[in-house]
Amino acid sequence: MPDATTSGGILLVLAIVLPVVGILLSLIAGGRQVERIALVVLPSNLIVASAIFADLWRSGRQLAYIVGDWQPPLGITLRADGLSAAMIVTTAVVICVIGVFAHADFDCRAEPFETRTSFVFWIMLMAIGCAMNLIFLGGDLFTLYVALELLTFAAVPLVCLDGRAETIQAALRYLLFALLGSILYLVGTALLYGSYATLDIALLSQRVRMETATLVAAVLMTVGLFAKTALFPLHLWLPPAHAGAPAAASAVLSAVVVKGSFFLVVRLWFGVMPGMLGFAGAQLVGVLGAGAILFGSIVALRQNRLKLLIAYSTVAQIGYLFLMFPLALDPVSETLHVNGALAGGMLLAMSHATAKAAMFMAAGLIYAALGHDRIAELGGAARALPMTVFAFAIGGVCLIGLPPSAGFLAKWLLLEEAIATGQWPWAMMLLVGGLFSGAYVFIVVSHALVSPQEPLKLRAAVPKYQEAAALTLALVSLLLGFVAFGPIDVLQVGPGAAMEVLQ
Amino acid sequence: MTIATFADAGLVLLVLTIGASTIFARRAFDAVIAFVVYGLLLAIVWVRLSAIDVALTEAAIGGGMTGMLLLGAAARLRAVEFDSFAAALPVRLCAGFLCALAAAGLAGALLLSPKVVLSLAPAVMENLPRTGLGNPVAGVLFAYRALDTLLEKVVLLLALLGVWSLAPNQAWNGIPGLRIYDQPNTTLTFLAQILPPVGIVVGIYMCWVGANEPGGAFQGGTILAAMWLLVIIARLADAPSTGNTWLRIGLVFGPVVFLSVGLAGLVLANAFLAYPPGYAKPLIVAIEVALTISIAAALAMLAAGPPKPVQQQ
Amino acid sequence: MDSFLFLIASFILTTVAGSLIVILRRPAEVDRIMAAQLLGTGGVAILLILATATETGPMVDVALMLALFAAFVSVAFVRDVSHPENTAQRR
Amino acid sequence: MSDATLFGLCGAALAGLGLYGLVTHPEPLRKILAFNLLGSGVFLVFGFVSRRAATAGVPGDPVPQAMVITAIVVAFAATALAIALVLRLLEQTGRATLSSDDPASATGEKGNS
Amino acid sequence: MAFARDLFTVLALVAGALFFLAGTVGLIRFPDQLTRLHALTKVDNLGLGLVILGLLPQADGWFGAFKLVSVWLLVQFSGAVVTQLIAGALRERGPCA
Repeated sequence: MPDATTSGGILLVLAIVLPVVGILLSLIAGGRQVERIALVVLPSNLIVASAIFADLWRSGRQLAYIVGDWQPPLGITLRADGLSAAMIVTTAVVICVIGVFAHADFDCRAEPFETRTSFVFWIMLMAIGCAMNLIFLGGDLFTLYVALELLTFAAVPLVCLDGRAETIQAALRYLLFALLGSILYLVGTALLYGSYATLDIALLSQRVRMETATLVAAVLMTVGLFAKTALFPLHLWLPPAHAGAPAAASAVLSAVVVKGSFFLVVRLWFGVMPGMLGFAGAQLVGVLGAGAILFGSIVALRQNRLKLLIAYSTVAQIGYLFLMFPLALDPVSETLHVNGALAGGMLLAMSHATAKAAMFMAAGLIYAALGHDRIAELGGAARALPMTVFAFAIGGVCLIGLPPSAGFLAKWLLLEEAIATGQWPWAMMLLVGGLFSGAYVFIVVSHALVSPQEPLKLRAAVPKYQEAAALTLALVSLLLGFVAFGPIDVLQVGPGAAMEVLQ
Repeated sequence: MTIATFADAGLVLLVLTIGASTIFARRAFDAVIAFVVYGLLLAIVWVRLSAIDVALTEAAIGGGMTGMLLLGAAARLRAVEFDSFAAALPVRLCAGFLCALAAAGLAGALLLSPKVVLSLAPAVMENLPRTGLGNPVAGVLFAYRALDTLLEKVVLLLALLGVWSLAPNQAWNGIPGLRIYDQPNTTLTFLAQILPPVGIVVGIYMCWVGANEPGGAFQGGTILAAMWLLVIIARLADAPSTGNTWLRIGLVFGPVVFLSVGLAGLVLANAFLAYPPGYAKPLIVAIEVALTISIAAALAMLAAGPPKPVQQQ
Repeated sequence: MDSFLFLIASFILTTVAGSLIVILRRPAEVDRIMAAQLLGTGGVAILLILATATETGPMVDVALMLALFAAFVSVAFVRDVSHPENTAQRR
Repeated sequence: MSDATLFGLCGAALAGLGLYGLVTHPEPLRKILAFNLLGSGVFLVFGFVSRRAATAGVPGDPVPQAMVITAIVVAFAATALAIALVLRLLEQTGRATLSSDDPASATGEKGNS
Repeated sequence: MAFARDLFTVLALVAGALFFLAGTVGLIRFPDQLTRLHALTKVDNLGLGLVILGLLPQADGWFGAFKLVSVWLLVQFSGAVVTQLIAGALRERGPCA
């Protein structure tokens, strides 16, 4: 059954072309235009993303666009199913708000108009938007490889934007991990193409058989993507890279960038080869996730710097995302199927994206105001920066998974599935992880609430709109818990690209 | 064809030996030179695999440009080369075992891959007349999978911006710190006067035949980049500042033309990146020419490195 | 004729391979860059012979490329070897 | 054994070698070299896939070849970026290692947000 | 006619291959670097020259022959210049072990 370009298909092209136009224009226009271009492109990107979402919701079927009018397997198709639509809107919102937040740090209005940091930041922010859209929409595994590389090359310079030696070291380590990840992914595509003569996800899902080559390909690709997602034990690069970057960059790296490779893992297993993972494989992925939760949380508890604590919490939260694999496995047929666990996992990813961005922004503001981010000396911060600390706390609530946040709903969905399939250890893990998150969020907030002996001296005033930006994302994360009663149905549209409406 | 098989086996053995010596050489510099030789050998391997387009790219980029880049880095790092405190033996043994396992898995996957060979080659050839091209690889790059090619150009630009971003703040929009020949040298000047015209002719030829025969924008652009670097190294011309308007325009020219043609396809043909019937070939040639310029600029600047602060002398 | 051409190509490959392996074990850097140069020339010869044997014209272009870039790398090498930073600490 | 298989196995071996170097070498420059070796091994796997599909009139499947060309260019860009990072590190610290100091140092006192 | 042409090719290629052998033996056996460079130039000049000469009669039309000759010229030229450069670098640094 050949695909056909659907009515809203052009939106998918727009989602990719728009940021590319922004990047190219910025390179020529340079100077003070760069920020203006970005501040036009990012909201437009949000509009396009919302339009994709709306179209999908209204029609209840996935969007598709056949690029260059060449049908797959020869050509490339862009597709938006429920998962991509939900993720694309979330990242567009996060990136857009980060753009607002970053206005203070990467301002292009004063002389000299074109500074190194602002020029690089704005272009890379648009590039990350482009790469993420492509990851969500790409229907071809090699196109997704290009998207992964786009993401890597956009993310690495952000890590060492302020040019200190430690951050350059962190960037180099990140780059090497990311390159290893993409090359492993690439060899998987070679093997898959060799076996099935197509890399189109929909076609592959019909053709894959249980074979040595396919299995090797799947393992290599998954390991590569794990390295890029920083899943325990391949997480070593993440904390220094995310904690050393400027606040806006940390936010986009931690909230958005790691979700790219995570999404590809989901695509690969749920979309391309749902029957390949098997019981043992799913349990193994779950164990790695649990390891990440335990390790990340314990190390986070021992940090004395706020930004590092948040970075290690990212390591732990990434672990959560992988708990959905054992829970989504149908115990009878041993295939991954679209159920509450998948919806819960994706919702968790969305919730983490918004909450973590808010927390990194809040940490950046605290750093800017106090001149340090030592947790033990945060006393008085809540009085000086009430909105910021509030944003941090709300973000924390979402990580812990307290009602009514999206984190709560997500964990509820996962728990439900765990109980339904009788997988008690994973249910325990979900609860334990929540307790850990509660502990480290509590440590920070309680320190911030303490009144210091001497009145706190602020090193710099923090613009209100930056605080508002952080709070906005935190509230989005919180309110996602309500809105999600709608989008959860959307998540099921054209699950995994494979089971298109076949009539 | 038994001789050919023997020769191929010998070639493989040689490639493996040289490849191993890039890993196991004691000094970094030795490893880099082994890698240059390795890159040139791989070009022959690709010829034996009947992938001439790839052989051209590998000779130009894998051996030539990467080699030049690594040689420069190894020379600068030589001063601080630390006594290879390699990982402890158990760690190496463990890593060796795992890597051997990975290689064996890969080899097993190749040997056990399905006996019925599926391929897109027939589909590529069948549709090639619609693009007007004679070179199937160009057909894949610029028609069937044009989106990948376009976005890969963006990747190249991002990488370049990443390299530039490593400049010190005050050096932004300065001159790249490519190491040039330290004193005037008549022999080198002579080479840099004679070789570039030849190279430019070859580069344009490469780009031009790309539509019908192996070659194209990548290979042509790489030659042009190498010639530009040669001229800079021989001090016949300065590298442009990274803020230079012409440089910036040159860098985005190819992607802009590519994207514009792609968007025009929305109106003139019936899809993004589709070519109007009958005009496919001239449009693709135009894109290739524009891309050649951009690729040349991007590769040369990538090799030239981040801008350096101006030195008072 | 074709088998003869393959034979000659294999012969050249063998001689080049032999000297490559010897040269790449020498301590001096200059010897090593001669290896690159030698492979440039030997590779060109092999490719040209193969091009004739298999009647694939474009293979000549690969030979051309090989020659061009072998020279290019040698220039980069000489630049690095004769840089003051390196001549200062000669062996 | 066909020629394609021979070169494919060569690719697998090179990938293994490169992976080993990438994991065990402490020097970043050697890691970058090893990455390039790993990459070229992977490209040879594409070469195997392409060549295996050769039929009368078509010497190999052009699709994997086009992918390799794309990937070679990307690998070069990655190498250039990595080397620029190494040299910048050398400029700033006088050495170029990845030896992990305490990651806490990555959030030093100055220059943040 | 065809026989004479092939015979010429065979003879020239064998001679060329022998020069390759001689050149590489020199590269391995000669005691110092300058003489080794000399051996290298012999390979460039005569080895490749004879090979190309032998291939010319088999060339694919005039353009094919032209390409062969231009490859030879390119290798000649760049080989000569690069050898000069290496020799210059050697002189500067003094012979090294």
